[in-house]
Amino acid sequence: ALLLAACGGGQEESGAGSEDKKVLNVGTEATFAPFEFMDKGEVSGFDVDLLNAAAEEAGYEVDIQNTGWDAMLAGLQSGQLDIGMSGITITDERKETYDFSVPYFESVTMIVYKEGTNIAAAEDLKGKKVGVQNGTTGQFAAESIIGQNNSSISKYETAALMFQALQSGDVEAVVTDIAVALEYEKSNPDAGVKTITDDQFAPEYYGIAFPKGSEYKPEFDEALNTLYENGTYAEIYKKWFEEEPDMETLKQAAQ
Amino acid sequence: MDFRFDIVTDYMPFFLRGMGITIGVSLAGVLIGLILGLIIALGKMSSNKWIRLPFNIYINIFRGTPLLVQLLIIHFGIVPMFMSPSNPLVSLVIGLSLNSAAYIAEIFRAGIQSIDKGQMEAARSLGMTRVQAMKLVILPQAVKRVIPPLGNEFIVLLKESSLGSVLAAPELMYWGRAAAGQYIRVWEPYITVALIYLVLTLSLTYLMNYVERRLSTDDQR
Amino acid sequence: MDFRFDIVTDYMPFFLRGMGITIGVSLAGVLIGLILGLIIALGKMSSNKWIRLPFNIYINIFRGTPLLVQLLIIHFGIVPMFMSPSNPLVSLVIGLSLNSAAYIAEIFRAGIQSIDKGQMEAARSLGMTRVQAMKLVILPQAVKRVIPPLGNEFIVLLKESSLGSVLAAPELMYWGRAAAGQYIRVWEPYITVALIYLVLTLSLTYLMNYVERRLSTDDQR
Amino acid sequence: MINVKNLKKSFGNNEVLKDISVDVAPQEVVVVIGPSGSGKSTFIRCLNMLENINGGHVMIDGKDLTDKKTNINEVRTDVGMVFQHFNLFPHKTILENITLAPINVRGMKKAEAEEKARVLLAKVGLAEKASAYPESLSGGQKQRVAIARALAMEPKVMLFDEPTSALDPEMVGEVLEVMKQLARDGMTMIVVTHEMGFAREVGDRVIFMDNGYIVEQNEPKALFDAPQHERTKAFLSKVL
Amino acid sequence: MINVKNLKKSFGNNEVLKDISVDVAPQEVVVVIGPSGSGKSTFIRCLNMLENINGGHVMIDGKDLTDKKTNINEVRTDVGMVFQHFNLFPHKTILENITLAPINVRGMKKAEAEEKARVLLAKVGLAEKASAYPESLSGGQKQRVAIARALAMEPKVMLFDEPTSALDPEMVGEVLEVMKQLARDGMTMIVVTHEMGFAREVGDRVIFMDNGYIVEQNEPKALFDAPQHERTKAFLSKVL
Ligand SMILES: Nc1ncnc2c1ncn2[C@@H]1O[C@H](COP(=O)(O)OP(=O)(O)OP(=O)(O)O)[C@@H](O)[C@H]1O
Ligand SMILES: Nc1ncnc2c1ncn2[C@@H]1O[C@H](COP(=O)(O)OP(=O)(O)OP(=O)(O)O)[C@@H](O)[C@H]1O
Ligand SMILES: [Mg+2]
Ligand SMILES: [Mg+2]
Repeated sequence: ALLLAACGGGQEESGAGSEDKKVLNVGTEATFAPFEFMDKGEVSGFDVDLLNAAAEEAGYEVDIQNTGWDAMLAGLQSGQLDIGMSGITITDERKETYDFSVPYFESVTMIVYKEGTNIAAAEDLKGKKVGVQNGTTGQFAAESIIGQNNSSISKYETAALMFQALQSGDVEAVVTDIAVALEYEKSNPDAGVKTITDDQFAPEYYGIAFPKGSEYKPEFDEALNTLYENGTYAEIYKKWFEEEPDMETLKQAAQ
Repeated sequence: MDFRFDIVTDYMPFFLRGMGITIGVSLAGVLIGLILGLIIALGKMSSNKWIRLPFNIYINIFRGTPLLVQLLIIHFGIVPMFMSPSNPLVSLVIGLSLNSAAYIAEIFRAGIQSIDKGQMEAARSLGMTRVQAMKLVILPQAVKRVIPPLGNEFIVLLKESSLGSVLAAPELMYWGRAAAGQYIRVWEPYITVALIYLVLTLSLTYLMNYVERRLSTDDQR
Repeated sequence: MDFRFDIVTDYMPFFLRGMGITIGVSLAGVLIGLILGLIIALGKMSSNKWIRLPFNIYINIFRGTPLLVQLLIIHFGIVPMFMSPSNPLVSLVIGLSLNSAAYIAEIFRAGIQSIDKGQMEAARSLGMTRVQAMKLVILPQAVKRVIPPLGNEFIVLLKESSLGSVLAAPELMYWGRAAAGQYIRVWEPYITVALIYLVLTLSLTYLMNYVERRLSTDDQR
Repeated sequence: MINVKNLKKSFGNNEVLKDISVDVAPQEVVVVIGPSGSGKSTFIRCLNMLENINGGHVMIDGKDLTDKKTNINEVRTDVGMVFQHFNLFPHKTILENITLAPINVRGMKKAEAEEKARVLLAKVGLAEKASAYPESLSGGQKQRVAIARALAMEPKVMLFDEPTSALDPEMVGEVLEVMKQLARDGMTMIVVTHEMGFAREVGDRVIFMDNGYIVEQNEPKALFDAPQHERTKAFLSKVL
Repeated sequence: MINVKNLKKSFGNNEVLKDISVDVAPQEVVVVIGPSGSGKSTFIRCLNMLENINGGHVMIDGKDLTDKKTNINEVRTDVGMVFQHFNLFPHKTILENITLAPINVRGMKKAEAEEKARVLLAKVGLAEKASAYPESLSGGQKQRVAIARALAMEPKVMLFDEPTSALDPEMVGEVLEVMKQLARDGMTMIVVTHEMGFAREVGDRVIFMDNGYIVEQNEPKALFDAPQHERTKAFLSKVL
């Protein structure tokens, strides 16, 4: 009885053989379809399925909450959250504060613009008003072309607002992840938008964020690699993006 | 522009649940704020400068910064010291209470000071102590005068509780944002949410006007 | 928890620029709100029920819904009809103006109605028209009484302009969020931003108290 | 000068003036007395259209106030009014208080208005207060300014509603003195007051009102010394 | 009963009471008169410690108010005070107005307090108003309730600060009547008033104050008919 009480109190790490899996608290901002979004009150999306699979592999349960972006970050810093997973781009600046898992998604940057706008390549973004989602790969890609904190870049809190700004003519183009762009195009066929990609955008990767020095990082790295090998990753990928993943590039980046 | 009513119907159960939480946290905020506010008001009216000081600082900080920042600091800095895992609803109620307490304190102070000085003098001249005079004569009269601005503060809180969506407290605005995120559409969720807020605040305003009228006819007894 | 001052220093130029914009849009909002508010107040005090109606509706809508929703609707729905490309600063100023106009109207109404009825009667009995009496006698006196609540409204606007960050209007909170997004850290940007807001609102409060004291000694001329 | 015929006035269901008829000749001084709530203020305010009249007619200098075609602002310039609580404009100096209406209503030149205002101020004994603000004046001084302000419009009639009731007793005399001088100068006046000494000294006629009616009217001496009606007697026994 | 010695009182730099000494014997009725601002109210408020005293001594029934050890709330129960503006408690019925202090300060039983209150109400002629609220009373009735309220604490001294100045003239009489009865019953009273008739009829002594000093005091008849000081003469010539 004493031993049970100690386990229940969460004082000890749960061993590999324990029936009760330890529950990890996960924060996300669920406005980044198809990676994470609210589906009638439930957080769902690619990230959610992948994280559930990885947690299973590593022997944990996860409690995913739609905390919002700021709250997720603060939660990680204060140690209230164990994991942040919200299509978070891995950058050197961020590595100073957080640990990241191996990359789990290669983000191809895409430009979305209204029909009739004169954009053929990334360079054409210069001199145009550009919308991005604050703190995403799209922002970093656009800033690499136009310049950091350039006043022609507008940073929106959510993808929904960013696309609304494009619709209302607030900005002439938005720069975002290909998956997000295609999802928007698909669910708003009459929006009258065009998309292009450009190799000039350097590849960016998403990673799972942990508090600095987190003990879970190596376990999840291992779990992710297992999922890459055993085909589970490809399965989840196909479910959400309806195509085969480029496993070679991802594995390379994961080294 | 087409308006997709299916989005509204899909999310209506969540909007209604969120509305309940919005009302609940605002009510809790105003009630706790009432108690804290009374204490702060009495503290701020102390004749001793050093007793007044902390109350003044409190009021200035909570009235001088955006509620959003207060909520973030409370939820991620202060609540985790006492509670693990911290609950965004608890943090939201604490934030709204502490914030409204600063405003309610000023409402109380104005209410108490609006009571004619002669009332305190009459009470004291009958031999009542300061505390007795406050309790038996001043506060019962002040209560009537503070009810309208308190109703107002409740309405303010109702609207400001929408910032709870940033902490992911599942109130009305949270579900509005969730719906907006799911369909990447702004109009349907936000207009619906706006209408619900409007219904809430207008019903409250009419209730308040009714209470105010009742109070003022009571005065003419 | 470590506090990375380098983030604060890196972003300080942006914070300062944002602060300038915050002050600018709030000032513009309160000034335009002043003009609209006066018109709405006079309209709401009309003796004709049908003239009062639209002003009452206006006030109820703008006071009854969260400013956030108003801003979203104005920026994405209304401004694009008149302006292409639309500019979030313009929308922010419009939103703050329309919103504050509703509050300022009530401030004006209270100010005008607080002037002793005898003033209007004295003016009328000297042969002044209603308009002359308003212009020469009532409004000059009301102005003094509305200055303190107007100062208050300016402070409220200063804090509420932080919602402009949602429209990507580059005010103070926008840069706080930008810094938070870049380093994905919450504390440094938000505490800095909170302190700047506090300095702004406190300086304004002291300025207001000074003006109020000046006005009340003026009264004792 | 003033002809009131069957004047009626109600506030909601409360009939305050039930049937008032009275004529006032030029240069006459009429004092109105009566218990609180009897309708004295309402009566005098009707003469200036500060209250809407519900029935009957009020003619001032031949103009019918109840006629829609009458320009009420013009009539009001002929009727000066002095209130119990002075109602000076606190944001204006004494001089500006007096010149405001002549300049803005009569379109008088500022210099001319000021010159006239100074004459009036001298007349009420306050020449040296021209640039002071109302706040700094005693009650008696305020009321004298209020009289000067009304006179600046050169009215043909002056109405006074308890002009001394809000004053400390020592200041009552100075205001009554100004009013007496005005009466001697031949101004037509209607005065609601509790100052029986004033009524006796300068009143040509005293009207006793009660409950919305004129109960009795007579020369002051006759009314005070030999009231005819019970209610008049009861009232006078209390206040004399 | 009351002994005031070298009483001094200032508001900031404004010396309002400069040097007041006066003794009041049990059952004596003292009337205080003087121009506005002379310090009459301040003087009477000092006797009840509604103002902090800056110098001198005030003894009430042998207790020194300026002594830190004196329980001021206890002294106040011995000193009833009636204000110009009544200061009834608007949220309480007339009966509750009267019983509030006896129940809460004296710890009297509710039934007993109410019984006593009814006796007092009958005494001031308002027995039927027990369950009314102050709002529904006339000024004169309010002031009579205020007197009953003060009497309910069974004070040894009653202080009145212009108890009839805020009243319509017809109501002055009813309040003075109650005060006269009180005087006849042997209550020690200090009354600030402008009612010279009252002073003449029931005052044992009249004190004339000016500018923070007691200028002159005497029996009413002597003071009114043959004032000694210039300032007394000037004042009386205005108000009599
Ligand atoms: N604006 C108003 N609205 C409603 N009732 C009013 C208004 N003005 C006066 N009355 C009522 O009309 C009646 C007569 O009031 P009025 O002021 O004319 O009396 P009064 O003779 O001047 O009394 P007092 O001596 O107290 O001044 C009172 O019953 C009063 O309550
Ligand atoms: N609370 C106060 N603060 C500052 N000054 C005061 C205060 N109360 C009274 N005074 C001043 O003290 C002086 C005397 O006032 P007090 O009220 O005692 O005169 P009074 O003789 O009662 O006059 P009145 O007949 O007008 O009532 C006045 O100059 C007044 O301005
Ligand atoms: Mg009247
Ligand atoms: Mg006094």
